[in-house]
Amino acid sequence: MIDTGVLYGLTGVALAAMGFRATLLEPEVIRKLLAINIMGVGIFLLMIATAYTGPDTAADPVLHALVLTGIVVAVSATALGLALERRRRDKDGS
Amino acid sequence: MLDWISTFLILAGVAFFVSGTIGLLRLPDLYCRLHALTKSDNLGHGLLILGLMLRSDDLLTALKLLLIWILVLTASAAASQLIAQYSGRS
Amino acid sequence: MNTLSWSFLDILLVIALVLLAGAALRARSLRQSIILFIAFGLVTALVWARLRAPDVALAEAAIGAGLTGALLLTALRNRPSEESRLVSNNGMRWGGRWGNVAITVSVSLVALGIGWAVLYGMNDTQSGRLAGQVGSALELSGVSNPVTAVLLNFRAYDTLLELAVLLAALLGILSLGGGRATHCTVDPIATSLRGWLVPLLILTAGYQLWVGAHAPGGAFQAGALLAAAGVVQHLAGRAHAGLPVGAVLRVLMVSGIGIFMTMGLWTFLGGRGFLAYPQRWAGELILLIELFATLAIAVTLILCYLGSEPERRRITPAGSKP
Amino acid sequence: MPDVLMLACVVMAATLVVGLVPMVRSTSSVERMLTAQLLGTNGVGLILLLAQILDMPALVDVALVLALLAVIAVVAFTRRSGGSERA
Amino acid sequence: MEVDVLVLSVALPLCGALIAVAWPRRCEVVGMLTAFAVSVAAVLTLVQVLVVGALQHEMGGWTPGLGIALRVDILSAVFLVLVGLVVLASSVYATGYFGQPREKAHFWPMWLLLLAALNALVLSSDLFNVYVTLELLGLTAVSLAALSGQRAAIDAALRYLLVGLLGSMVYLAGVALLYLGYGTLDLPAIATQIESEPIAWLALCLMTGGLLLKTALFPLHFWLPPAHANAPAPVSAVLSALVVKAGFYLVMRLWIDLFPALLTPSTGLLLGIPGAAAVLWGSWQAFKAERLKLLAAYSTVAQLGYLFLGLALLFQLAPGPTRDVLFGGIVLMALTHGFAKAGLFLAAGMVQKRSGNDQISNLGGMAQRMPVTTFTIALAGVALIGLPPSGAFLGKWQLLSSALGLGQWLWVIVVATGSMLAAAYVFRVLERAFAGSSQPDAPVAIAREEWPALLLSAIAAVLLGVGSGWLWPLLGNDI
Repeated sequence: MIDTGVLYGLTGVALAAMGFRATLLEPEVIRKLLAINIMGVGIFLLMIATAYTGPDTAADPVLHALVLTGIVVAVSATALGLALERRRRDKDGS
Repeated sequence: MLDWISTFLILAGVAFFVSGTIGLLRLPDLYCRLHALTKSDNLGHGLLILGLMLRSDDLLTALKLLLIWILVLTASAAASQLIAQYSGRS
Repeated sequence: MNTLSWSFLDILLVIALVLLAGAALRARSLRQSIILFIAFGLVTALVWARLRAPDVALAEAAIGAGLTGALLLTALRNRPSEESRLVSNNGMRWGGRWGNVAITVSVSLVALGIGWAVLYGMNDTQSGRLAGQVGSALELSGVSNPVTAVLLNFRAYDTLLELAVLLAALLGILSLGGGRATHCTVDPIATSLRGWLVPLLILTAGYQLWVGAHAPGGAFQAGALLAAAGVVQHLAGRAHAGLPVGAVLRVLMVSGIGIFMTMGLWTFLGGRGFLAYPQRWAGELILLIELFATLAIAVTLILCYLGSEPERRRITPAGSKP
Repeated sequence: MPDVLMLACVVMAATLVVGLVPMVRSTSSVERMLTAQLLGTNGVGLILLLAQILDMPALVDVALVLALLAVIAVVAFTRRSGGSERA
Repeated sequence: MEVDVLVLSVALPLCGALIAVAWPRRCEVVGMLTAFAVSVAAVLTLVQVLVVGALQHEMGGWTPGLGIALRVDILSAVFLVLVGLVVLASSVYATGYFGQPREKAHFWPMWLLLLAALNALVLSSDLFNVYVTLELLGLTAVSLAALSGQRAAIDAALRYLLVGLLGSMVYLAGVALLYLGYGTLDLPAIATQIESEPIAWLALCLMTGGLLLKTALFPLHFWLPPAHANAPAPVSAVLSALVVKAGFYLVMRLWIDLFPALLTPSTGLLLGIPGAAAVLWGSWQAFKAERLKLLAAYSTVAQLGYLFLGLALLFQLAPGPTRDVLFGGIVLMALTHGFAKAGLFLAAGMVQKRSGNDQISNLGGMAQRMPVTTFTIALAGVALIGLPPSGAFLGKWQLLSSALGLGQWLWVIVVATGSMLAAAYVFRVLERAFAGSSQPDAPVAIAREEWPALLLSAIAAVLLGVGSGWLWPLLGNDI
């Protein structure tokens, strides 16, 4: 049947495309941040699919370390984005 | 012999999960669904974990599985109670 | 029979991922998209586990699903019903109807191109790529878990900068001010849960930190679990979420990078090169760095969740003890 | 015989996907949290099965973390958005 | 014992930032000392590179494929010195700019992290490490841009963050593709393996697209003017002079070192046409701007257009002396714009602080009240237009001569109109400044704020033009 790495790689690309499109088109700020996170997961999925080398052999640890770094960077960016959005709403008195 | 028991437990657990999901889909009222969800949570998960504990090779993993089960039990109990209380008010 | 069922499982997981992502982006209300996003984080952790990436699954579960969910739900809490739009005259609205179609078409074309390149690149697999080098140099690294070896020895400079990114985000949030750490009234269930959940979280965090040397785990997962303990403290009414106040808090914030820098400068001035641990002590040094990194990450993530530094300790009104 | 575990895995994944439908379609946020709770437990079960099939004990830790966070998410949800007080 | 100074350019600002966070009462002193030490380290690195040639430091002692290597050649050493000097001058300015201790305690740690990010980005030669430095740069720049707290600044910072994240995610996708294709992350290692195949093409497009989003090249520039105009003066100086240029530096580094095999003369046009459009559109918007800071921000968009236009010409020239000279011209223009724009923004900050707002219409009498600031703006204007003594003149001269050499008249027209528009908006400001004002009061001067801006503009207008003879031969052997 279809090769695992390719299937997940293509899903990753699809998720990244969905996230990218939604970031541009969504007017609401928190949804934009969700879309950026989904795009990040898509790219990480592409990386982990590359790292997957078969059901029994160990996967490529370098890519796992990169994705781990990427997850931490993504959460810190999201936290800053949410804080900016909260501050923005406090400013216009709502 | 042990394998047969664990296989049976796992299949029973999965069966409860399936029934829980079907219940969630079809039952009309929130409280019925709440019942279906907690049933599938507690029993299905418990059986599944028991089956896996029989298959696990070392004691630490088995104890971890037990801990996970207890966590899931409290999670679903607290969740159902909170949700019921929350939905009761809104 | 086995490969068929694997493919079946993969297809189901992929459907779940794409369905949840699409639903989260197109959901009507904001609360619905946040809950769908948390479920998306859960399924992502599942996919990482399936693709034999336990470290990443742990991090995704602890940070992706857990903390990001808590951050989003907090953002949801203190907002009135209407949604704040970032629409300005020349801003992100790309010309209404036709703009949408144009962007969707162009993005999907690029995606098709990348997909084809992935297909093209995936089958000439230089299997393992850098994995071979990591494998051969593993015993020099002082730890036996390859991912921790890469994170804290081979590419330690990356992790140092990543901790700096976390600190930068925290400084940005603190400089924005505003969001005082609100004090919640006591709720019996949350308080009873706090009683045993916080110790369990702290215990699991310690276990993750220790096991990181020889099995999947490590500073980031442990730090996120500790932060989750802080979030539970705050939910159960502790305005300080178990954090120290003032100078101690600031030192804790920078402790992670501080230890990394002292280690790096010490080896650098010793002529060995920045962050080149002496081979005999590599394991112990890595554990020391991970310990402080866990504390720093936990403090940073809790402060990001709170939105601002808790003020000086004072006896809060009746109900909850500080 | 690993194929029993595989069968269980596939069925659990199927229930996961089927469980998504009410979640996406449903209106009230309470019901969505309910379905999320079911998905959480389903996911934890699936990871435990994977741990046994792939013979990776580390995945049990993942399940443990997920179970822990399921509790926090639910408490966060009910306390945070319209819980007992307007925080 | 031979100590690699280049590691200090990253280690010092990080340590400074940590101390500034842990010791907020003394953060200003720590900040100033660190900024000074970093600029000394940058100059030492430049000297070391001039003496020894390109340097490399393997982090952790591992070979670059497995570990990460910091590399510095003449190009990055020159950028290091630009970063060091501009940040030092802006730091001196910032000591007078920020009043209350609370504002200082928030400003200085982030300021030093920004400096560390800039140095780390210039020195890094590992593709994923560049991604992490890009994120660190983006987050610190956003936090600093939102420091003033007004609604406009926070809106601009939020849009800047979203665009920055989008840019670095697209860049990361390119890096993932390269790793999929070539199995390593080290820049020189990949450069040897790359040949013209679909995966390399797509990686090039994605990485360049992400970087152009962060560098605000013409179609993707909408987020830059509000972000730079609403940030505090020292921050907007560094944003315009350095942070935006870091993206250009990376595009130059990728297109010259990593993807030379893929570049046909026509691909250069992909950068040239948006560059030309940026020059025209940016200069026109700057001419129409009513606020001094907005004028400076739009002029940044225009000046970046010149740099990308230069790159487009560069790739059409066969390797040889003419190409080396053009490369030197582009680097010189980048440096001159860095110093001049920093000086202009600092001067604009002083104008805003003195008269409450920086509306160009009521700059009346500034020449009498603030003579040094007006002189600074004039000098910066000289460098922005590209009049003879400034480095930009030499750069634009090379641009025009190579365009004429290639017989492509379009670029000549674009550069000419761009320079005329630049002259127009600079003289418009100066004309308002020298016009009489209703209440001529006593001259207002604070040395600590005025001298750094003046020195920066003077370097751009005079030093880089006259004293850049030593630069060109060294840049030549780089490409």
